[in-house]
Amino acid sequence: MTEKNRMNLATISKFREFGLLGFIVLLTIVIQFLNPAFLTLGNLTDLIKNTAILSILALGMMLVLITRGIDLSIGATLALSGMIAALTVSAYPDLHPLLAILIGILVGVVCGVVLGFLVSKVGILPIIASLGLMNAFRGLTFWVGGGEWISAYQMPSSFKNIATSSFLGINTLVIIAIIIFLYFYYFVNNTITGRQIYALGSNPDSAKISGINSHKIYMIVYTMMGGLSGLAGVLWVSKFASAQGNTASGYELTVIAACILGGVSINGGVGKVTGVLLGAVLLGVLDNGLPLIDVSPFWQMGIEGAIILVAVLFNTIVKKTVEKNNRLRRVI
Amino acid sequence: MKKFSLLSFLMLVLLTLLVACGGEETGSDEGNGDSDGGGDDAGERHAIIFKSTGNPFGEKLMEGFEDAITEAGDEAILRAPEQPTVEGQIQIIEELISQQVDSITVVGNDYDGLEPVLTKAKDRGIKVLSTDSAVNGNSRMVHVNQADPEAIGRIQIEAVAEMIDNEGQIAVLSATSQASNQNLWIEWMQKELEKSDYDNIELVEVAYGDDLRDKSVSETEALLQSYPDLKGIIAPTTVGIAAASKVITDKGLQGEVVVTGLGLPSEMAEYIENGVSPWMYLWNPIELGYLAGYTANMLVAEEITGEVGDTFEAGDLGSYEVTETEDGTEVLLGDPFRFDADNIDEWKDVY
Amino acid sequence: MSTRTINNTQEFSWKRFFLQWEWMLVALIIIIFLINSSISPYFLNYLSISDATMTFLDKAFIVFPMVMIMIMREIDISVGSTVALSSVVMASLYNAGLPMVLAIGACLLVGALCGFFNGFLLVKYRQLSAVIVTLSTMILYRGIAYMILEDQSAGEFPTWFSFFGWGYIGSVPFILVLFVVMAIGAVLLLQKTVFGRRVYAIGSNPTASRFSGVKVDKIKLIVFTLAGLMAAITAIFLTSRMGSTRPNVANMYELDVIAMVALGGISTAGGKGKMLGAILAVFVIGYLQYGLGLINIPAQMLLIIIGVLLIASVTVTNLRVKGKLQKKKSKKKVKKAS
Amino acid sequence: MSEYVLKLEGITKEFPGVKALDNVHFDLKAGEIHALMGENGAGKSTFIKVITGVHSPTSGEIYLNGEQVEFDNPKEAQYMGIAAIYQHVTNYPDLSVTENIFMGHEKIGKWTRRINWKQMHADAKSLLESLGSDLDPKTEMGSLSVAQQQIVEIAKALSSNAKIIIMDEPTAALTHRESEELYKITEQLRDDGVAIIFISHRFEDMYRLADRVTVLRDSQYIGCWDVDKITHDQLIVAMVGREIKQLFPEKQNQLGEEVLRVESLGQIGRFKDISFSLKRGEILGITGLVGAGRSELCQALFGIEPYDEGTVYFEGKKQVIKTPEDAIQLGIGYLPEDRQAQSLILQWEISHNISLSALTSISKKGWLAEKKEREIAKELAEKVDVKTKSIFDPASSLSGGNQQKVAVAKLLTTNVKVLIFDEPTKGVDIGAKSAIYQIIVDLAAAGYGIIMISSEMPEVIGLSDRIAVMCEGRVTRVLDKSNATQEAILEASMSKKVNNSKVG
Repeated sequence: MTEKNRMNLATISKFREFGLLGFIVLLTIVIQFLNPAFLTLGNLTDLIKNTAILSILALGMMLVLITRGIDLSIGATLALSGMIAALTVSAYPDLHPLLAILIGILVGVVCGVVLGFLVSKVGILPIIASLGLMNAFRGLTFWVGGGEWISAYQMPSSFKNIATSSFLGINTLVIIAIIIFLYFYYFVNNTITGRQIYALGSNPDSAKISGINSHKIYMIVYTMMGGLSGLAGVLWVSKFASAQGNTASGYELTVIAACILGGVSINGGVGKVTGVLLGAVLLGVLDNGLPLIDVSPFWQMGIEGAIILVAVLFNTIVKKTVEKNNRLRRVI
Repeated sequence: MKKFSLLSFLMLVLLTLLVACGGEETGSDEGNGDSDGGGDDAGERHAIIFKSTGNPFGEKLMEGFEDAITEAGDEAILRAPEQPTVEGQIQIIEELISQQVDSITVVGNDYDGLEPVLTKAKDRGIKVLSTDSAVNGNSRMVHVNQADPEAIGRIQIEAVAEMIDNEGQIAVLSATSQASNQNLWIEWMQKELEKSDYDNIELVEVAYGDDLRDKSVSETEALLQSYPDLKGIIAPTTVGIAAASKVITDKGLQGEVVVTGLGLPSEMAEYIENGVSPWMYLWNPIELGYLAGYTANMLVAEEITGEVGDTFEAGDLGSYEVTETEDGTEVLLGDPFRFDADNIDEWKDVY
Repeated sequence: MSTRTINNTQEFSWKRFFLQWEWMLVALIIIIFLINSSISPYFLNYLSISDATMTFLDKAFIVFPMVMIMIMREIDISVGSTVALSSVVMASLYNAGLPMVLAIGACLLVGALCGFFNGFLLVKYRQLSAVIVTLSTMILYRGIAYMILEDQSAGEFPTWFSFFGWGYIGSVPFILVLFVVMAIGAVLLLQKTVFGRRVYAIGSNPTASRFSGVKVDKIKLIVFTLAGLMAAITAIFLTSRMGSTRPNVANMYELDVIAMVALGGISTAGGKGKMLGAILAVFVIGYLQYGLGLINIPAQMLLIIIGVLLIASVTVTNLRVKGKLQKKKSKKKVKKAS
Repeated sequence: MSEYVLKLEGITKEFPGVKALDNVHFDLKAGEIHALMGENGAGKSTFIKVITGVHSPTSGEIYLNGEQVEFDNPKEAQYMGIAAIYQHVTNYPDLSVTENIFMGHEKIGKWTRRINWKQMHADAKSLLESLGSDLDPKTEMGSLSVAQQQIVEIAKALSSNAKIIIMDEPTAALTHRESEELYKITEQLRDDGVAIIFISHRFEDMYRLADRVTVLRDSQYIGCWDVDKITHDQLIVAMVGREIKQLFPEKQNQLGEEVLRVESLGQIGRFKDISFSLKRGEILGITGLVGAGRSELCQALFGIEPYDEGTVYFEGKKQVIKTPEDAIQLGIGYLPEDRQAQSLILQWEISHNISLSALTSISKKGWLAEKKEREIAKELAEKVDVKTKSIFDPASSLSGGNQQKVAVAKLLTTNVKVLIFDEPTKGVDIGAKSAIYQIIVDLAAAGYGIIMISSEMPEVIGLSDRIAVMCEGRVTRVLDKSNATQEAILEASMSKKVNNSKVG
């Protein structure tokens, strides 16, 4: 009985990821069938490169969601730090690109700390707090940019190279994403803080009894999210060689969608790094593949929405069935 | 109880503060220090509404408008909603009507959507004109057009044909523009392509990048993947052309695929210099704004009425005539300006 | 059993009467009026003040159901998309030859269906949170709107249709009249009916409500459907004001609505707050925005101000709730000791 | 080094409105098992939370090995070697068994600070094995049964190498065999020098294990005795404060015709094949161990989670109950076990609480009839004798017993014929307890059919006309008032399937 039970649960959680993987493969086959240009080295490189920023943000968002929170301000944070980093490099072209990245991260961290403070200390619901900050940060971005864009020619090539250069034949963006992925994998699975994030989301009351400092965890989670948004902001601006006030407007929804597709529960406690990565890849495949097979751009949003809704319902129904089966198997 | 009143008080202070610095901001930020305050006797007041804030093209357009207005000793009000929506523009126009401005110049986010509010403005005796992106003939007295859509469409085909020696596949990367001008240009492009000179040129696809960086990039990549023999991309949109050029640059396809279209010199300087885009076009937004400003002034002074055949002198720009279009009347600024490696340096810092 | 008598008449207390968040909002409105009329000579006249309501009242209809939703500890962020979808459906049907009256009916129906679908998913799958459900449908509904109209606009409505957004009854804007009527209805519904009491019960303690025979699922379904319906009414006014529509209209309306509700003193933890507060908050934000518009403040500053105002008001309400609890605690202790 | 590893002096803990502990003393020697006894609501749980640092006492001193200590948070107490197994399961359903066991004291690499999963899994495995369980430590906690989770909780306490272990009702959800297993482990721990505070309702646990017993009553310290030097009766008097018989009012109920009959009711995985009938004026006690399916049965009768099989006859007619509204419509009222979470809206005024179930009947076409509401609230509040000045006071301002009275008053607003009381005196002080008994008896005399679920045997025996004992989802025995003894109930509530345990 116990053995069976365990098998079942393990299978389910794997099943979700395999299901996702299966869906990606299926989608790939369909797209490939309709347009053979899909599975080419060049296109796959593009796909991975374009998914890099999304997956970086999705990993951060995963932690936020695990603590039963949400962060809608990341698009604005991304724009703000990208804008400030771009302004800095355009004023000081000799600045080392690493420093530019650091500036971006720093701005992001400050934004994250503000949100973390509002959520953990003041006790505002994350969705409200981040909505408010989203407005404020977006306004700030327009303000510091003075309505202007920072364009390619104003950026030193060292800065633009962050996104275009490669190391060992792999694009830097992808390398950064991989490093962050590996770090997160280690962080959430093998460090105490990482596990405490899950514990807090799984049962906030027990967490208190276990002596977990929930304020600290919220601060860490939102600060990390902010830092990652800041990093993503620099990468974004470097990649597109342009910083605008409305950069990544509404991007937070895509990020949250990637998490949800990846099986992160908004009720907290559940979410796997690999799942989130798959979720981001799925969206990447859709973004890359739909134009290739001539799907009207106006249908993309609807298709994306439908897929997300189906994924959410599918997760819930599977979970419900498993619970019922478990109960059925109990002998009275 | 004490805490409650204290907090209420704090909140009031905060609010007052916000309002106060809000007022201050207007003065310094937009460089239109003379726009706030002021009563009726400070001369006429002319307002311009762009599509959304934080757009360099719009900033320059409004700058030109302001120049024309202040030259005439009047006051310019520069507005833009935060998002490029009709709702935002309607609200701003209502606010301007309440302020009893003398003229409203609008860069429409929608061809028809502003008709009711602009009609209300006209009914209250406000002169209404549009520029850059038109609103329909009923809602405006005159449209100040950058260039003839036909010319814009045809010139881009001519350019790309010259760049690829009249042979090969080309694609268009458009926005999903709210204003109809994009589609009009593309229509003219297709008409131009019917000419026998272009028999060897094939327009393979019109893709839409939504004026979003990430989307434009993936659309460009999809074009390159789907059509390995693609020779040229026409992007009649500022975000699209820069995104497409960036992709070509990053993929090292300089010389193999050319990009042209309509772009901001500042955004495109890099790619004109590196040869991805040998040249591209745009009109001068400062001059466009300037002309719009002059036209607004003329309308308010009742020297013109927006009827066909009206003529006026627009400062340094010379003389202009109101002409007829399919829907309403317009003033045409001139042909689009060509930006290439020779002149891009002097323009990239301008806008 | 016992001879103890328990008091069931409550003495009127001025202190309690004035110690309500709503007075704070009234004060805010007065202050905004004072500031507005001092910074702009164009504010303080009847035409400005009444025309201003036309610019901000359209989305305010969604405030009524959103108050109930947030009192029930839920949230609906799909309302903006619902507005877009129902507006697009109405315009496309009319352009396809349907009489305008029927098109308006279809608009209301689509809105109600959108809301009902949200509610249905929430009730059917209790584990799902409202954030997730309405986030998905937010993308979906707008996606469908895009599928219908692509990048086209639709419109050319009959002239009488513009009455909704632009018409006056006497010299009062029609939208204001309708809003006031509905506001009175909403206040009565939430404060004076069994239905309203049950909404509060659900928000305060969903389990206890269910155990007390309150039809939690049914009420949730009704309120979410109402949210969709009100979004459709917003769509009618908005479309009427624009004379045509596009799939991208009403972008981020949910944010504005939630901001109004939060400023209205509705506690995000559920069960607290009054309809009247949210209605007053509509005018606070509306006139604040309008006043700042009259001095031509840049849009980015407006963004920052609204964002900060939202957070500040929620902070104050949060602290207020905490403060009240503490007050109660200390009072209890005294009682116990004596 | 003091003789006592743990000593508490004059501990007082006040919560808003409640004095949860009042000048309590306690001491604990190394290598002893010290039973802490007292009724529900006597303050035991709070007392544990004070020891483990979850609450800090309002006044009083704690000495650990003779040195005064103060715990600001549970971590500090844990660090000092104090571990607790709480009565309410406090685990992380989404995390693995291993993580639940080691939460707060994970094994990490010395330099890398990396969690050593391999070792943790192995340690968890051996810990569980030492408890006689072959659970896979990688299993998700949420998928385990309550009994299995309890075992993990015990393993968790053991894992921290604690010198002092507090067990709060550890045997409540365990089968006989598992309890035996636990006794052995507990004794072994004691022999290893660990001091154990053992809290239990079950006298047999205490007699079997404890060396000394401390009794709390009504938040106060009553006394501490060697287990072999106090008689059973004396102990009960210490716990209850008077002879039990005085607690229960005289019953004058007369049984009328049958009002409710259920036949082979079942709910998948919860209970099965339940049949009984209830007459007007009758009090049917349902007892059994926690997890035996008592609450689930009654919640099914009330339509909260509908039953899957079987039939319900109400006043002779076959009825289907799917929702609480159905039940209320029929005339069944339910007083939930956890009044704060399931019955009352604490921040609401008393009158609104009372009227909640009956809003439809005290309204005119959907409009609230506030005057009528106030009258009804006053009448009922007086009827059940709520100790308050005004019906406008919030329910949170009342003591536990008075809150319970409000919950009862709420049931009486609707036109009910059958009342189900789920642990009606849980967490209620002794005075209120007898008042609630009085109410129950009066209601029975007034002709209501009453089903009362209770874990407290004296209560069940003292009030019921008949007693149904449940065990593992089935009714194992129905006892008449005449043959209802503690022993008989206990025997019927123990699992017979000793060798076919579902755990392990």
